[in-house]
Amino acid sequence: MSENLYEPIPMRIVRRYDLVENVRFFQVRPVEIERALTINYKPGQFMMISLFGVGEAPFSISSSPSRPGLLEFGIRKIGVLTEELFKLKENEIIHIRGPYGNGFPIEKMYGYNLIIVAGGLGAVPLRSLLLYALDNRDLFKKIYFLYGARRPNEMLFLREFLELKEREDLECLLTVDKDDTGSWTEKIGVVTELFKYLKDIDPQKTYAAVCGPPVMYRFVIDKLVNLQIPKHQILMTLERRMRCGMGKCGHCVIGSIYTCVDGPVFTYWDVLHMKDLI
Amino acid sequence: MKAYKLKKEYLKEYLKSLEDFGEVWGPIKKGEIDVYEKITDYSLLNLNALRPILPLKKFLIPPKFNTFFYTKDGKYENALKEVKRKIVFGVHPCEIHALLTLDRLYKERYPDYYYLTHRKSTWIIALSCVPDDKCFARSLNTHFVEEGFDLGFTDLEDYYLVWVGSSEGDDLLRHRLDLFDEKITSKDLNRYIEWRKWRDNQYQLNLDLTAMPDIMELSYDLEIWNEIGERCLSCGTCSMICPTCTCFNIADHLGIDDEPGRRERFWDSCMLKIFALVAGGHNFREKRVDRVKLWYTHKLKAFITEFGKPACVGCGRCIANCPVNINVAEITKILKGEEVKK
Amino acid sequence: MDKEKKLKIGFYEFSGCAGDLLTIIHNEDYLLKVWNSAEIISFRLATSKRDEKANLDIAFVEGSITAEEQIEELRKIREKSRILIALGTCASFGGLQSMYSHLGDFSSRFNSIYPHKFTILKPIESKPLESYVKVDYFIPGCPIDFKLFLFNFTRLLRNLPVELPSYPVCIECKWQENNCLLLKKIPCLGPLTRAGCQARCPTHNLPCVGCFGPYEDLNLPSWLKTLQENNIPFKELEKKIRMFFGVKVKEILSKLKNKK
Amino acid sequence: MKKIKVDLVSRIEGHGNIYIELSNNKLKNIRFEVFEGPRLFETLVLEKTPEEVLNIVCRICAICNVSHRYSAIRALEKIGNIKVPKEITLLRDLAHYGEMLESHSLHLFFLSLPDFLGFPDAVSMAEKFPELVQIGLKIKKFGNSLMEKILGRIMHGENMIIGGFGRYLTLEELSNIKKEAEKLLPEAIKAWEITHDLHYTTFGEESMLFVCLKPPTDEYGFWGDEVLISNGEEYPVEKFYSFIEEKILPYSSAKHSYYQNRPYMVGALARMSLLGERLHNASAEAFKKSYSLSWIRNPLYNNLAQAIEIIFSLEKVISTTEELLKGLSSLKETSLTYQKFNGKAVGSVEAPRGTLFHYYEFKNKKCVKANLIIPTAQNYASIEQHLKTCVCNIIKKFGTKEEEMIKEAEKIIRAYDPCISCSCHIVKTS
Ligand SMILES: Cc1cc2nc3c(=O)[nH]c(=O)nc-3n(C[C@H](O)[C@H](O)[C@H](O)COP(=O)(O)OP(=O)(O)OC[C@H]3O[C@@H](n4cnc5c(N)ncnc54)[C@H](O)[C@@H]3O)c2cc1C
Ligand code: SF4
Ligand code: SF4
Ligand code: SF4
Repeated sequence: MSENLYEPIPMRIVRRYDLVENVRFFQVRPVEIERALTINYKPGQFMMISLFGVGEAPFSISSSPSRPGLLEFGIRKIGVLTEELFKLKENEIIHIRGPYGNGFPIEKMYGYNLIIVAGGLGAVPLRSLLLYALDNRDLFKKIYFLYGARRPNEMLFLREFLELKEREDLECLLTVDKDDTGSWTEKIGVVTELFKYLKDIDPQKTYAAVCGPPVMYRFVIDKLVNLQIPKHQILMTLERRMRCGMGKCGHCVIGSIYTCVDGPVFTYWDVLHMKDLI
Repeated sequence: MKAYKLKKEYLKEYLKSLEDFGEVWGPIKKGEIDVYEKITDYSLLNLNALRPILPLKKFLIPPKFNTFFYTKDGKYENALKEVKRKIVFGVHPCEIHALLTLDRLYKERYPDYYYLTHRKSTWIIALSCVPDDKCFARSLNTHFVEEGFDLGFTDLEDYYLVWVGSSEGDDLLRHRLDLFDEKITSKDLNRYIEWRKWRDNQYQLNLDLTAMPDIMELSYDLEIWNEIGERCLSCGTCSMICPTCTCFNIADHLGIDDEPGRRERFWDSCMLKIFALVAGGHNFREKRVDRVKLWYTHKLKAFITEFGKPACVGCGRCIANCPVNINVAEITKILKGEEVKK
Repeated sequence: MDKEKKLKIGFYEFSGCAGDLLTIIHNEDYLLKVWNSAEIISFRLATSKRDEKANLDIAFVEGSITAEEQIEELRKIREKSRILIALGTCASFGGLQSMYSHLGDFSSRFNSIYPHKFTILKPIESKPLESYVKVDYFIPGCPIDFKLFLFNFTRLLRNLPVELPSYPVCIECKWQENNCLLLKKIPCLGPLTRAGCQARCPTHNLPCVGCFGPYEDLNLPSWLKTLQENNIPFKELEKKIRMFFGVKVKEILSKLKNKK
Repeated sequence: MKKIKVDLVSRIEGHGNIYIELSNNKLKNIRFEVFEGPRLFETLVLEKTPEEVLNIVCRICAICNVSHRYSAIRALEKIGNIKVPKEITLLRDLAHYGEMLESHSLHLFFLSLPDFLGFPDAVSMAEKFPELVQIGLKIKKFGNSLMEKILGRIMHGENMIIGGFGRYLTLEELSNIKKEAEKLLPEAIKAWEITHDLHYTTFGEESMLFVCLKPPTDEYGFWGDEVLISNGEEYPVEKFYSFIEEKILPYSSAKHSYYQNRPYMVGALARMSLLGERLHNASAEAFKKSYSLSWIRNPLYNNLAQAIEIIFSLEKVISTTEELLKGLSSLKETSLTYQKFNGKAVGSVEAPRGTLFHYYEFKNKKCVKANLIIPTAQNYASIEQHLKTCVCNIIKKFGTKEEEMIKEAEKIIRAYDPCISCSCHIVKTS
């Protein structure tokens, strides 16, 4: 590895397709194939993706380290860089550096129940955790995956998640606020309504991971607190502006923490006692 | 630490000889202020300079520099291969404390290549100082240093007591050993002790910064912050001049015609509105007051959590430079409910 | 990139000093590169070759609108251009000549200079381009700074949006290691003005006069207060703000009144 | 009746059309229509402090912003009764030479020479005459760098203020300037040689009246407080300024200026014809070789006069920096405060394209009246006169060949190096 941690490495786009409108899936691998297995990361970590001449921004890793060699991202078109990323075709090159961030405290979660609650784009980082847990299924107790989107055509990885419903060792619950297709076979209602399907959970032996739009957090957390899950076992990932990903540029600072190195995964307890976190 | 003596009349000759190692830099007067500049004419060196407007950080992370180039076909090319060695003379203890803080910030946990590269080639010659009405280093215990310099000069009127702080410092000293006097007598010792006592008493500005983290926390929602927020021009001056402020931003520049493109890094300030804006338009610190609060929280509270000491080193730059008189002294006084002179 | 067709660009000027187009012409080291990297459809100051009919990818327009005939001409340029850019402070905010635009006394000012009938043009109060057509981006400066122009010119060639410094002149002023003039109560417009010039005036010990136009997050009340406390009357300070902030002044001052 | 119109003559500063009316194969009417959206500078400076006046007036024109600033300073220092040391004047002159080099090389190499050599622009000309274009670029760059170093930027640099400068360039910069000028001098001579060998058509020939400022010493130079006229007369600037008569034209936003009912010409050709004998060294040699009696009849020679002034300016840059290297370090940054600022005065310098007059009246440190007389406005009547002669001669020789007419007419207009943005700031008639 280069001694310059800011040096991004070239990656080839292997596959890309639209997950939903304006959110695109990117599967990439290092141009230098030997590098492929040297990229180690944890679910919940992110990478800085560069397009030379356009810029650099943080994106959560959506793939799982249990499936090495390829990195996957789900990217929403929202501004300059992302718009340019959307113009790229398969086989073209992007540059990345990382991984960064604390990621989910996986080791601590071994032997626990998992409640994964995703809203909208939040499914991107949580998919990494979900896939990791499923690939290491015996390390965890019960696993719940609750995912809500506004409409069926706004649900990321829909086919993949529908397939997961077949699994016996996972409770996969999908919901939409409104069904405007008429062909939706899953639940209808906001994501918090899925909580009624959670049965016999020992809150002390449970970790919850939440990621979604800001409005979702409060309601979901209320539910989790009601379930009596300890505040430091409720995990959430936060977003801030970032330039370096390494705790240097200062953009993501909140009080005394750097979202990029101390986060982006925080516990509900952190949020409660630190100002301005959300 | 070994010490030597250097007669004052040899100073310029000695410094000039250090050009054999690299560029010699030091404070030079520019109008009413001082700036660290490369010295070509040693008579211009201002030995009484207190706070060059831009602190040492300008050597370690320049205000604006290229991090890398990329060629037309998308190949990465390092932009910082070599840095000329600089020997910076006239660095005061508070600045060295700031340097030690930066070292922790930039050398630990994801070492910063650019910082390290510059740091390695920046050698420091410390110089003792006599505070003015804006220095409050004693309040922060940053008025003396025991490490962080290569050579340390203490001004004892007709000669300097010279401490050797590192192996590089030793090289510097041995370069012209002929100019130095190795014998330290008891008279020298007494003079040094006396000088220290005298110098400690020269601080006119003394701030009680104990419990500042708690005060920051407790004052968070007080109305008084709003008044400060309204006063702030959001000009970013404080972040530019504070020796421990090192936030930066990044921009890509495309090359024209056959030129390579480049990624540029430049100083940024959390006092600017755009600083915490994220894609989609949400701004975590839209209001001026929130930005001012963050700045002071970061200086007076957050760093203590992180490094066990505040980020402020008492250099007085914010006191000297903020056009609307918002600074650490003012803020601590206001928060502690003390009468503030306008 | 090479395989792609060069973008068609045009440079136009209305009322101004030609300083922005000249800034491009005067950067000898880059002039040919600028020339080579696009297809120049019109640049009257530099070449007699021009094609008035061709559609443009980008039109760079300097100067403000000070005659009715210019409105028509500007609309024509707008119609044929995919992207229209206001180049310089006149085009962006109206420039010096818009300093009285709030007074509504154009005809008496005009008649004091041109007491006769004027047939070649119908003069009107100076206004920036945006008052008449949609402007996609602004590159302010009196004149523009070439580095900032080049940065954005290359971005535009790559179909990226224009990006301006999102900080005031003071930031660049500190990079230049200047002592702040406001400390000496010299009415420097640095904190109110968008950066981009490398703080040229303060670097020469002279107050910024605001030629890059307003900075979006300026704190006018506080700036005024500091100087008024030192016996500089509001009228004098207002005059300085009017100098280059053009039609933006109205908006900026109206916020001040709401505050009071 | 036949009407010929060239909309927006290119490669000149500002907006101007040529309009020709023919009837029975005779010229009936010819106009150079000048129109620039008015900016009303004379009202913009009202109520302003002397410093603010300087901020404003340089923005009249980007090509000759130094001349505007310099003229205004000369007027303002007269009003404020402010004397400056010799070195300040030298430094101002140095910036002014920078502008001459920039403006003349822009005009000569990029706007005018393509006409003579048959190209639409300098970039196309570069394919055939790469060296010539390179020389032009180098001289222009050098002129610009002089202004940037002394004044703070290429144009509208604010550093030249009443009483002196906000900041001075370093001795090192100064000696680099000198070296650079010495390097460029042989190239400037080469460019003059090429300009000298061009074919100057004679269609527009017509006797001319020249006007320029008389330098205070017996040297060639670009400012003074007296005006020289080629009929032998001399006046203080204030007086000449009051003699200038102006005629309003319906088709132009600039006026015709006359002196004793005659059109007159200002600019390099006027200066060379009136002061050329005062030159020394290389510029003197060039002048001797080039000067002929056609100069006083044919405006196309303005190009050649500019080529000689480029040599002169470079020579002056060398000698001025030499002198400044001795005295520069004695200067202190200016921060002038004045108690009183009342009165009126005319300040005048030679802009690249001719004599420039700035008139101001101040009461209680505020400007109450301003009036600017600009070179192109003064040349305007003369331009039209030459256009007329030229077209008539062409008809005589070729008949009504439109192409030929337009080509020659444009050549004449460009030779005058008109600066239309400037010309449209015209005198108040009262
Ligand atoms: C830890 C983390 C993980 C993220 N994961 C994802 C993800 O998986 N999928 C996804 O679509 N988005 C994710 N984002 C958000 C993503 O970084 C922004 O959407 C992206 O920066 C937008 O860039 P842009 O240039 O297209 O937008 P613009 O609006 O054009 O951005 C303007 C400028 O602001 C900067 N900027 C804006 N928002 C941010 C931000 N949040 N962080 C850093 N810089 C910013 C951009 O770099 C750009 O230069 C994540 C953000 C963070 C902090
Ligand atoms: S906060 Fe002020 S006094 Fe403290 S180190 Fe920064 S500039 Fe110096
Ligand atoms: S001198 Fe002007 S630009 Fe510089 S910091 Fe002060 S106010 Fe800002
Ligand atoms: S400092 Fe201000 S007035 Fe001077 S060039 Fe910059 S923006 Fe213009």
